[in-house]
Amino acid sequence: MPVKAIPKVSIARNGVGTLVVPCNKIQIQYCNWGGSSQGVRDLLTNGQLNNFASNNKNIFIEVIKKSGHPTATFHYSNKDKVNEIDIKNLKFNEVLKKINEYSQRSGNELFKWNHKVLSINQSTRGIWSPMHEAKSDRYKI
Amino acid sequence: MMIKGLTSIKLSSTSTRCIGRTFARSYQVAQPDPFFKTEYDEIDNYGSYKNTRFTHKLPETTAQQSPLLVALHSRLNLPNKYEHSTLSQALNLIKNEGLANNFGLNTLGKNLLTYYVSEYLLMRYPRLPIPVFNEAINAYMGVDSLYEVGKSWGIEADVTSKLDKHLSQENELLKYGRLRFLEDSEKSKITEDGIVELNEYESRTIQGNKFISSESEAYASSVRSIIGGLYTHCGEESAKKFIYDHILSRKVEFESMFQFSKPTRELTRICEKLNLTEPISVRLIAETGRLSSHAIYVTGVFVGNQKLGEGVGSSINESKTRAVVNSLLSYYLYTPIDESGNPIKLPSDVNYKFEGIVGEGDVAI
Amino acid sequence: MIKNAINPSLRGGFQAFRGSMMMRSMTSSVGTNNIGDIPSQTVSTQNFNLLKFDSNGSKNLYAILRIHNIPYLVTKGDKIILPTKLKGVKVGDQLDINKVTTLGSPNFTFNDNNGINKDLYNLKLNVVEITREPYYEVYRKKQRCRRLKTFPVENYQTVLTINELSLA
Amino acid sequence: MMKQFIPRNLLKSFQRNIYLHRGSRISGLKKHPEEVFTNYKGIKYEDIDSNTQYINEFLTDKFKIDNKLALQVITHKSFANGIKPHNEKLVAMGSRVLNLFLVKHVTSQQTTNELAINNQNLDILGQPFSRELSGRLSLGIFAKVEKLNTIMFWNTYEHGLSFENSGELKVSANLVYALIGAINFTHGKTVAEEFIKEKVLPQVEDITKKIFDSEGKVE
Repeated sequence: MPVKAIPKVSIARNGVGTLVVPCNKIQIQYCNWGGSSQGVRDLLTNGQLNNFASNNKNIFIEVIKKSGHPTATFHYSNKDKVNEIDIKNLKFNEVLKKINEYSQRSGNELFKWNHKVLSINQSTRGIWSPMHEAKSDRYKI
Repeated sequence: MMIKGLTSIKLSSTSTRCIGRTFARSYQVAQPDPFFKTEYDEIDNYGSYKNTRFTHKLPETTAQQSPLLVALHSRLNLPNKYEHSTLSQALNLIKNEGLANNFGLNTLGKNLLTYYVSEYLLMRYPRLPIPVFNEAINAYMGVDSLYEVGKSWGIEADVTSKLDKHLSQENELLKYGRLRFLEDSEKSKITEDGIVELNEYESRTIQGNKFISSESEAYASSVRSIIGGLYTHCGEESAKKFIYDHILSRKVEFESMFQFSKPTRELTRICEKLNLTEPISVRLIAETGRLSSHAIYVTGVFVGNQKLGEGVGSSINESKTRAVVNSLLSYYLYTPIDESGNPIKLPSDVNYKFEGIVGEGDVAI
Repeated sequence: MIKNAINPSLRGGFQAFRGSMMMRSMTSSVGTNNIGDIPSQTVSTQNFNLLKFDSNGSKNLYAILRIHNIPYLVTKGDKIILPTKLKGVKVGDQLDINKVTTLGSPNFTFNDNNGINKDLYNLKLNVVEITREPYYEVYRKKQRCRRLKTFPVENYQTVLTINELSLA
Repeated sequence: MMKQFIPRNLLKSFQRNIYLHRGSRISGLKKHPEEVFTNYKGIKYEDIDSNTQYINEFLTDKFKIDNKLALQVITHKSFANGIKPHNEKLVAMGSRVLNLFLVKHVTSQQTTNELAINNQNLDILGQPFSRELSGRLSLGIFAKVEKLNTIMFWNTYEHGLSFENSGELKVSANLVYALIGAINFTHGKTVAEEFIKEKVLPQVEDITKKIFDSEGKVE
């Protein structure tokens, strides 16, 4: 065999070709009695959550009734990440804002990127090399 | 004429008469899965094949009620024509629970994927050596990558047993949107952290230190089946687009897939194959000086006065080898373009015109 | 305008492999940034084809695009991280960038600081994530006031991917 | 601008003397090309019509391929250590076109199966008969019946063995794949599928039926 092959797995590039939104499931847990769940209860009764659900059909929304402070749990398909947040004592529009915000994330840890562009491609131009200058222009040691 | 099962096939492993001769070395013929009890009227009446073991399709109205299925359908941006029941069937690998399973869809999807991935590679990288070509296909549509794809689509595996579902009062419809590959007995298996018990399928796939888990195979199978389902409902064009969007849009680094054992000899043979009459010479182009603290050499591979490749190294030998390897890579990873500088068309494109090259195969050394 | 960098001599069926070109002279790239010598509209197709051929069917191609007047040098599949939340944009949207100043292949550069004619290239960006930076606090101390003011900061970040980058 | 590098010795004409060996193989000696490029039937490897006549006769004008490509179709990688263009990549293309076509073909027949999805019977998939249609055996015999494999450039350690034991069966099957692949390359997928439907499938179905029929003799 002249050449052997090294097995590789292709690298995912979400957003190239098509985009699959990473957030696939939201669990909203609320209490039917406690005051801290008032916002969530309002959200459920005034139909705003239904609106959100019909606008985001790609997200499976599960509403759980359980005593205690309300929480929202976001499941991301990105490495099975789960993010649970507190939504106690929030007004319904604030809860909706939270849901909107977290459903647009990818599930990655928050990180401040100091590089503006992240690339896994090889550089198009390559690296500058002093060895390729014309011989007369080369620096002599 | 009804033939029960297909066990009566004469062409099995031992002496079969065909073209008047006996096969000394056995020719293995595909065996049917007796589980399905397939029957047919005529062996070549393809429409008449039917699995007689009782299975039924999930009614479309039921499937549309399953929130997980609706979410997956919308997440993948599947056309309305794509039935939810087919999607649910694509996620079912279990054959003995009465619901239609994904065997056929999987086969269909696998063939579609194989064709389109191969076509892409054969046209875009016509000179890839066969081992690398096979590995590249694996990189795009092997179990590991399809598992990742399935995961990224947010497909959930069904891992809770019937009892657990009953106890947690889970909606029965949710089950139809999950990936079903474990039988109930396997679900309730006690597991210990750090210890994996391989089942029959998994122990068959052991290679070195690795095995294909039945979970990843199940995910891969569901991805293939979803593609197969797309073909049945929306035709080949949309299946092709789906494959390009989801599978071929992923990145494979071909440069790092080569392992050369005798690069210089290989290059000589290739030049011979290409009928390059002048001999190869590997020559130094530049150096920082032998006595410099970190010497660097730049070497080129030349045929006549054409440069095939260039390598940089900290010793002359290293730079020579790198130069040869780089010229081999530049040969193998060649991509043809058409006369106006655009990527060439593929055979499955409309208005196809042959503009690329046909790979001429590898040389033996 | 297009400047010739290194004459890409064809090598008996061998195509320039980028690995082998990793180290090469940049002398030729000096002075590629001449501004507005020729308006992009008058670029002859022959010259533009040079870029096309050299990029090997848009395989080795980069573009410098400007968002909020900040340049981003991108290739296909790259992620751009914007330190802002774009208005009226949500995940899954496709963006059309109207200011691309440079298109470049290994040996040639095509540049127009007023923005290259959009008919000459295809560039599509996807919004893949709207997220935030990690939470941190900024303390401000004013003169003659003993209080130390604390400001919570949790800025937005928008992540875009280059879905398509090719020459028309 | 980089300078063109022309070494001095290349300015002179290039010459070398080498002994070319005829007869049995001796390690270290270069074989005479006349011997290497001749197949076991004594046919010379050449880009001439007589070598590709069987392929060209089989293909009508509609599916005509370039003579050079036809020569590549009948050359196996075992011939002359792969130094001549061989059909490895054509096989890769052809086998996939054929498999995809067959899968589409068998599922698209009229059916009453209630498990069919969109009138496509998936129960046939994976059944031995449908799988054997693109199998080595059927296609190898097909090539023999159609005389496609009369002139092939290939090598094996023992040409005297039977059709299947010498590996000719496999090489002939590969030739059929390669032929389909070559049409796919030249004319595109639609034409390649037409070719399979018109020229290959009817015969191959018959052959496969005979294979399954225990007493079937093709010759």
